[in-house]
Amino acid sequence: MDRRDYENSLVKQSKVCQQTVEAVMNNIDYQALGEVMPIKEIFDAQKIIITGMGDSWLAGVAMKPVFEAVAKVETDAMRAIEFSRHLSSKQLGFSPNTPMVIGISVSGNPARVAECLQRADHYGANTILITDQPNSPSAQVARHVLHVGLPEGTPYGPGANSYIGSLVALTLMALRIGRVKNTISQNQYEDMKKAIMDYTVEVCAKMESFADQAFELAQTWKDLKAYDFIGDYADYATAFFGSAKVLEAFGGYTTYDDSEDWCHINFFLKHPETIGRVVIANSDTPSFNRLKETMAAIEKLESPCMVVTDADKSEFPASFNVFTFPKPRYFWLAPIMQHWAFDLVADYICELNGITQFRRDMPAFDTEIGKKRLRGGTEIVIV
Amino acid sequence: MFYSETRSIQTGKNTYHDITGDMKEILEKSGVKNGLLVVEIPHSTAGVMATTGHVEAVRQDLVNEVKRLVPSRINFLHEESPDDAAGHIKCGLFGNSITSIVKDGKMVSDGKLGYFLMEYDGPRARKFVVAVMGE
Amino acid sequence: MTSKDYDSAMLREIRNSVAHLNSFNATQTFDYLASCMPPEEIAKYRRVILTGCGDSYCAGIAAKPVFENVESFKGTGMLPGTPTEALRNIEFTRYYNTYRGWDFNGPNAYRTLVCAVSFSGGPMRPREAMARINAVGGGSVAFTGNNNSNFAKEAKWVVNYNMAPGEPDVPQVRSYQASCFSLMMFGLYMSYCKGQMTRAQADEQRLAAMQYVNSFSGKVLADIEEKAFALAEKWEAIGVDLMDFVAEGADYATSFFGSAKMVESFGGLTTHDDAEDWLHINYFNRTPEKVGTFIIANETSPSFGRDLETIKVMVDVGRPLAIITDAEDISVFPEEATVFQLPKPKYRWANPLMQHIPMDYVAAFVGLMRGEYPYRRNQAPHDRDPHASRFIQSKMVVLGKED
Amino acid sequence: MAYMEKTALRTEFESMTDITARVQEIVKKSGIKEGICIVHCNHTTAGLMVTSFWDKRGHRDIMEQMDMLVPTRNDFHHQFDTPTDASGHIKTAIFGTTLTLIVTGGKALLGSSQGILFAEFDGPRDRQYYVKVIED
Repeated sequence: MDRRDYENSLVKQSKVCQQTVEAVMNNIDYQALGEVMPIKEIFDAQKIIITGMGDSWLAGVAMKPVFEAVAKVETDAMRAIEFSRHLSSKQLGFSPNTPMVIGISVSGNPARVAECLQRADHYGANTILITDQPNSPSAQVARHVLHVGLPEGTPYGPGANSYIGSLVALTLMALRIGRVKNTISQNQYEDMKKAIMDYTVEVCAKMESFADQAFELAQTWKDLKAYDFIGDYADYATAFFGSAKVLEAFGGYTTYDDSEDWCHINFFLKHPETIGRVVIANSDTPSFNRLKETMAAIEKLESPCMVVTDADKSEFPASFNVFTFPKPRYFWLAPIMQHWAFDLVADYICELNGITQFRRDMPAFDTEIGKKRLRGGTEIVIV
Repeated sequence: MFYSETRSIQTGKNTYHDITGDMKEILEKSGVKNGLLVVEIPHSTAGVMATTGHVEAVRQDLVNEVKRLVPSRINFLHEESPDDAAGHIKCGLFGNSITSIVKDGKMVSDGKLGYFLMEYDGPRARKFVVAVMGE
Repeated sequence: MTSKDYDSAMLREIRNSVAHLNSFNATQTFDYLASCMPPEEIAKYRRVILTGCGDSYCAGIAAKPVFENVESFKGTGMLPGTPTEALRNIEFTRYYNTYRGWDFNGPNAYRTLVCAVSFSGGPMRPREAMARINAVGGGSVAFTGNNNSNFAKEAKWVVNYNMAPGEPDVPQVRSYQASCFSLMMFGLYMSYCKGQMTRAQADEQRLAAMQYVNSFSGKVLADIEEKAFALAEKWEAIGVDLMDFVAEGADYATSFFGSAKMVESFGGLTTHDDAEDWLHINYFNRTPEKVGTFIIANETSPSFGRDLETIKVMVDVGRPLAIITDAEDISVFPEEATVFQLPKPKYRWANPLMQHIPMDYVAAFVGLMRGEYPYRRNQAPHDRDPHASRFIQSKMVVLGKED
Repeated sequence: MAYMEKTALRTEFESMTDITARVQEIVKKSGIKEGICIVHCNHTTAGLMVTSFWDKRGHRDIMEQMDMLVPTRNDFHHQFDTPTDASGHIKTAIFGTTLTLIVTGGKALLGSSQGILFAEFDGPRDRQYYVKVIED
């Protein structure tokens, strides 16, 4: 079997990952960042809230640490509907231009992001939209728009490079805030920017070997009943993202949790031998030892398990399939690239089982209601 | 005769660095006995100043006074960062280069003045260039 | 077979839930809470963190609106409550960073109150939460049914449930209700100590919550039981093998809790999301006819409008659907769905106290129908960790003050 | 006899709002002919002053001069909020937050070009001030 016969959009995207990051880094230059985040507004923001839907929400979860470590501003990543309907209005506009609300929507179309931005603006918060469509409906209602600048011609399918675009954009914003607030020096700023590219190049150089490993794993994992993802904090984004790709690519069963709660809940799932566990475990994170304890429990259950990590294979049980990524210069860079491991597996499983992405072949999904679910008829409500 | 040399230095935040020794060393290397020595800082947020070489407190006062004159305000038009914008102004006001007269193989200010690379931003990797002309 | 032919420890807990909350209400008075933590102590705190593992984390999500006093500041001129976060236990103990102002030499740290919940007091992580906040000088309150646990001993203050021990090996309903209720009452207590509401308002809100709980007694609960039993039979007949839980805001607590009950009771696969993100992700499940879907769509929730749109899509794609709602007019829901129309509370924060009941019933019935023993006790391979050393023996790591 | 009233206003960033008419209205409402009027603003980044009300550009001059005296630096020790907040505290301390005016003939005594101005050093924000009139 040749894996080149089983390539779908995620594998194809992995091949242009480096060009994507290069394009985004070039597009979001010093000037673009300065226009989106004037100095006064940076100092005004006593808090930052990142919001979006699906992958965009995960982008916020994944990059929260860079805001904490570099920007040093209290930052929350919030689901769009939680922000637009459930967050207390007392948390918005309590001081001028506070919080700085960063909405993310690559297409700019879904109604909920526009609703978030309008609500934030209504209560006196600052609004910035990260998007690839600067003329989209959401962009019309944002105070500032940061154009990601993804290269054209990305194949239709579950998004990975668009996710990376949002992650890189968020990182660059955090670095600008850190530079302006002088939490990092110009040297550090330049080195951190360079580290994004260095890490990308390093991972992309290993992409072929990851593809080999993923293809081999996909052949044994394609008939599993479900996929269970475990990750903590920023790595929870990588875990959740993997689960989303399962659904988008081949519509399988997924579940997800953190390392602690997994021991209390998903440990009890019936027939563990039919459930593939995917653990994101990076050696520098404060819960690495907890993740190892959890993995010991997984080993006892004899579940098939893959580990995405920056540590050596020898750290984990011998039966686990370990994807070792290069260790980035700054720990907060890991989520930008580590999702590729399962993206590739998901893509190969999809093709090996002959499934059409996004259920485009199934009549149940080919309905007016289904097609309009994100935009059509969705009313905007400001509460 | 012309001789020049570039040296590197790692600065801290709003620090100053005595480069008098480096200048003397380069002057000696050049072999020039009578002429001019120029030191230039090829950066826009770091400069050079000459002041008393002996008294630490004087230099600290100088740094404080410069900060007071040009604070890192947040409403500069230049949007890079407040320290960067203030740094450009300090640099413009206090200059990037100093010329010293060389006589009998020595700077005439020898023993009186000290030369200091002033960091207005930092920490950063900086360079300074010393050129000696004469015979 | 009817639902009455079934019996299990979990079913007994559900059937007794109203009586249980009534007796629990009698012990968790404001005077009792004041004896646990004096008013002058609690009034110092400016930020609250609610944390715990599994069900206890859910209890934090459920109680958050009470601490934030979302109900009474509207239209009454009272102040909003204390900014509150419900955090996953591991995220608080290992990742909650100093950028939140903890490095300002104290004030933010010592004005943060951490309420950790663990009924048994056994797991290491809640104890770690107490140790961590103590290390930076903040306040620690343990909510527990076990006064003598190391967890309770680690905390500066303890709210003890004073509950009789339950039966062994039950997917917990009783302790979750107790944790939710205790945290909610503590939230009211904190609000009136800080002058954000009056004592009379706090009493009134407690009374309203208990009225809501009591409106479940008798026939209402019996009807829910019948409906849940019919649903469990229906879903077993069509071979549901994944359950999907959808809710937003504090209702997310209920959906997360409900999903955990399915896992504990019969080891079933579950997943959960909110109504907006569901349309982006879980919508794409390939076998929609086999995914039993619960959505909580309360009329009192600000996202009710979006819930209705999502429900339409769920039915359209062919999901077997159960709706839990406090809406008075259920004609807005499609006929294909099973609708659990529950009593409507005066204050919407009370909903999580009881709205999990239909899910609990389904969990219990499916467990019995499949002959599954809760927690897969004494079965390979789950018996390889019989004493839950995976969370009781876990290593304690206390992150101190960083910069 | 004494009379007090609270007034709310919405300000713009670094702006001056003329509140003379409103203060005179409250004095009139109080029915007090002879006495003292106190205007108090209960904020830490907004102050009160009496100055010429004719030319709004003059107010801009005052604000700019205040900015030169107390630039909004990024290295204030008060790092808790924002630089605008920190400099605002200082400007407010210089300006003061209370004015005492003489009430005579049922009006607050002001010169022909004097006006009462509410100076906002942060904003845009929802602000308020109190006017209390006390009879002799």
